Amino acid sequence: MLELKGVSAGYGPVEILRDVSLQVGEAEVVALVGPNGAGKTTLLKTISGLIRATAGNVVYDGQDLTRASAAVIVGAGIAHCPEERKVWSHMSVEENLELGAYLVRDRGAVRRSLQDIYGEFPVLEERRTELAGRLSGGQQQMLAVGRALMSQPKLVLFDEPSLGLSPILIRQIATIVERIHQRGIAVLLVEQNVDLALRLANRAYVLGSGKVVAEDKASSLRANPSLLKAYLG
Amino acid sequence: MPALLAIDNVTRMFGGVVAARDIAFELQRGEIVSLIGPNGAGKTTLFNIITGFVKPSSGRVHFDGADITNLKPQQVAQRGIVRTFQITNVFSGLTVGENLRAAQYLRLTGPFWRTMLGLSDARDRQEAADRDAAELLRVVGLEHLRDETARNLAYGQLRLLEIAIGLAASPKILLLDEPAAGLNSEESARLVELLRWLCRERGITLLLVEHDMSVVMSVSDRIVVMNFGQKIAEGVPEVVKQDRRVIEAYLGASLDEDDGAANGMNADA
Amino acid sequence: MNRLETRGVLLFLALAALAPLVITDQFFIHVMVMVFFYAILASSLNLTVGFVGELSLGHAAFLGIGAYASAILSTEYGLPALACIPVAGLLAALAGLVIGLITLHLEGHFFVLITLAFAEVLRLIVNNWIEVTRGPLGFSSIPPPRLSIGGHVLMDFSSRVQFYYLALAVLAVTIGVVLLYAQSAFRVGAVAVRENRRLAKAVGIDPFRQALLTFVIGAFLAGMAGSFYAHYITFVGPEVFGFSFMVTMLMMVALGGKGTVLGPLLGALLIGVALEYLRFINEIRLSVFGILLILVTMYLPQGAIGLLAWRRMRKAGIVKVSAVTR
Amino acid sequence: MLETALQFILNGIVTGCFYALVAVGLTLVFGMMGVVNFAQGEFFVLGGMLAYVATVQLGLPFYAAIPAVLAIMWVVGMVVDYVLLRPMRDAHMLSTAMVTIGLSIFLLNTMLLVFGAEPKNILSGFSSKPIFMGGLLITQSRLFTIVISVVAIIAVHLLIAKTRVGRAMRAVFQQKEAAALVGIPIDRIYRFTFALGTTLAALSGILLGSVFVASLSTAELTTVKAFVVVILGGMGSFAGAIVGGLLLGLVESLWGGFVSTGYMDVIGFALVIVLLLFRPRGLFGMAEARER
Repeated sequence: MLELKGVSAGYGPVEILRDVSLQVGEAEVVALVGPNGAGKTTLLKTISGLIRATAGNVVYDGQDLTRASAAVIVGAGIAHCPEERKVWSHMSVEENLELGAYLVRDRGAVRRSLQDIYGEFPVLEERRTELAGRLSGGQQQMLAVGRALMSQPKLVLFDEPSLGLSPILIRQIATIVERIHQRGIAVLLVEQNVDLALRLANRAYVLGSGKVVAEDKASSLRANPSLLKAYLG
Repeated sequence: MPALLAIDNVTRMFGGVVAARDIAFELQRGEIVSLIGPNGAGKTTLFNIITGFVKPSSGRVHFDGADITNLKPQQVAQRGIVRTFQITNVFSGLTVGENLRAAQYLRLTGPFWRTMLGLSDARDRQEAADRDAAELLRVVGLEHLRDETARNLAYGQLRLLEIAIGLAASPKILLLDEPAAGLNSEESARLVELLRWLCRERGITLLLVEHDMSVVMSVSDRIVVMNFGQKIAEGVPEVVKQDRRVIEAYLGASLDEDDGAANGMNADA
Repeated sequence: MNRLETRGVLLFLALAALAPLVITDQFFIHVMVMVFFYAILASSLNLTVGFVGELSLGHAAFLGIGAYASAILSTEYGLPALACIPVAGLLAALAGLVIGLITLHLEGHFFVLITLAFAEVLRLIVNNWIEVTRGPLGFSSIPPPRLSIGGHVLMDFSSRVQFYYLALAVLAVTIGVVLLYAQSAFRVGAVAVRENRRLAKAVGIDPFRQALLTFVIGAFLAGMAGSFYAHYITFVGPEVFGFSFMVTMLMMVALGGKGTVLGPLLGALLIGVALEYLRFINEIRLSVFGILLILVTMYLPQGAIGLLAWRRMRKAGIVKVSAVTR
Repeated sequence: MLETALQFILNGIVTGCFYALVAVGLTLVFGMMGVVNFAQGEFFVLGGMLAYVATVQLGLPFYAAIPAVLAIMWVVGMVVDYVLLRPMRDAHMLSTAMVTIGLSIFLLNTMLLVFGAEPKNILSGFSSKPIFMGGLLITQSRLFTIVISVVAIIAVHLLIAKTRVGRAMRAVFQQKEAAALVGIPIDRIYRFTFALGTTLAALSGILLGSVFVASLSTAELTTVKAFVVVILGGMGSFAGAIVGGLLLGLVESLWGGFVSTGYMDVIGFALVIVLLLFRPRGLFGMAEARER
């Protein structure tokens, strides 16, 4: 469904990603792990059009999205749930969610998605009129996930959803990812909590210094020595 | 002998979130210490507190016996604690030589008229500074690029220039924020050499935040490990490497285990 | 600060010193006097705008303070004009110190706006404080300078050429100060603040003190320019605080090349000559200026001097295609 | 005494409306785009000049002239953003400031060439007969100004608070990256915001021109005073611009009435200088990290 072929990207003169190739299949959960500074966030930003690839191609559903704008990419069905949640803290919970469906013109469809999200996260419905900035970290994470789902994506990119959350909330996040998966939505998951990532994913890539250093089935990656090496040298 | 730098139960809150909680450790003269831990562990916050860019909510920082907790960044630097930044930070519009010149600012300036008129002592200072800068450039291997504008340098060269800038400010302690980020293995190896040399030959005390574990393990005398704003381990590399809590901090605690292991790990307000 | 630039500056001064021996046309002399006056202003503004990198829109205030100080001191207190020039400079520097202490804690937009507000406040005060400033009428028939030794008059400034050399002398002092500054550690400190404020602090540079020092030197030079203007034009009104002087200086700095010593001189020469010789397009002059300022900012951010330096370096093969190193 | 004070307050509200309208655009554009628009005062004057052309030279009725001029100014705003600001999106803010300064110089002097220096009357068709409300006196055109300003302010507030584009504006303002990720076209939102600011300034110019005269000499002072309002209210704050505008209008009017007319224009600057010393973010300023 999503395929990266030899993608390089970075900020200005600094090249972060070097010749990265990876694939995400239909309704598959793929984890992307690796130490800090390996380029995981940059990779997600390149896919969602916030950063332009300097080389290589991003192909989605047979469509070349390498040069597409972020709006086109969202419209094509890829939603990106960014690092540190990045909710609009001076807007209400409901406004945050509705903005997630910015490109969906059909008001009825937006309302249905909204009900759907509220069904999934009742706490968001309880606090729908409150400012997003007043939510706890875990609730903000739910809001960010909900917002990403509002665009009715076929692929969701998650960037560190467990960051800064307590183990109980981490478990909740895990449940959310599983449920998204059950709806037939594909997931590309960047996660520093390797254990969590590998439990959720079908397959995983290990990124080190901007390159893919290992690729394996999630179940067998844990035993893969290149994983620990990537982290602890 | 008292510690050169003492971090004394430092806590910093941002809004309701604890970025650093009750951190305490010491830095002895001539040591190389690395500060490691996963993203968001509070390492950069600690750097900011030590160098005066952020004030701690509670706790003190002592340097050479004096309390430096409430000094401004430039005052901290004037006392001899100099840092580099996580994202490449040089004076990009200046040449390599001028970058070092800027870092030597404190040494080069004196009273207004003497500085303006370049009187004899000012000139002497300048010559000494120039010699020093030339040596620094040789050490980091950038002497051939002295007149090149910094923004034209390759990434690896920029990282080396950053360290040279830090050194040119004549620090007693140099804090390096991810000096190896983005370097290839050959460049990292040179970095390790350079750091050891600095410590040995120039007697500079080094505190590193670094993610490249091959660098950390080979260069550090001691390692301090942080997670969720707290210090979770401290010791020599071999011991820290085996520490179960450290491995968990990096790879994530297995969720099957009881939540007791995650004691105090709730950074979520 | 490179050798080429120092040579360019010295060449400029040498040519200027010799020019009246060859060209005696009175209008030309007048044009050059104004060019020198603008060159002092532009050089002084450039210290803050070019080296520290903070856009001061209140610089005309120092011109105005210098001009009014000179007008009042010479007409009401009979201070000789040649003594007025340094005194006016010092008074402007004092004002610069006060204004700088208040404004330089702010950065970026805030600094731009507050300096603009300061200049406006001064203009309004000058307009209204009639007992001291004579309000909108201003001061006229300000006496010319006179240079005498033991009762023997050497120069009475009855001819334009004598003003020419006076202006050149003040300009030479200005350039001297700017060159000293540019070769001292102060410039390095200021430029370091401009390029990377955070890093500058981390290596021990105090951005505020650095900016204040530079700001006060600039105010001193602009005050001298104002004083000279008062004695040359012999009339001073509230318009010296106005925005059009500000715009003209800013234009000269931008067009010539900010952050260099030679740039503001080039800018003053280009625009000063254009201002005087293109009087026939006087009406559309400022419109053209506006467009020029936009174009220079967008497409020639280094100014004319950047164009020269770049060409020279490309010839010498110094400028590499930066992609090579990336 | 009380009646005089009330009269000054009423006058102050009228002036405050002008300031508020000009400042709203300035503050929105600054808050969202990080651009300080030094040409705002020229947009204000241009609005008045075009209204003069429409009502006097073309003989359009006032109620038709207003929407026509506003439509033209909307386009002017779009064009300025497209041609001058869009290429400078990643530039340092001082460079962008230089561009808007250049624009202001160009606009002011070109208007001087086209319209001449003398002030222009706008034919509003209102009779100059004053209306008495108790002991207070107000002209029809002043009343009209207050009504239109209040309507415009409420309309803009509703636009920002309730509509899709307004929501997108706030999203871009608060968290640009997230806005891009949900597909908001940031560049078009910028253009819309800038055009809105331009149009509001022009509306203020039309109204002021109908109460007094439209004059080129007011451009520079208008820009500077709009800045005063923006600083008083806090950069980027809509409510702050409204309150700041009214506050400046009132203070000026009372100061001018009871203390000194000569220094009336100084009081705003004095306020701002004092405020910046003690509260650099303004009265309603958002705490924003300005670390560079």
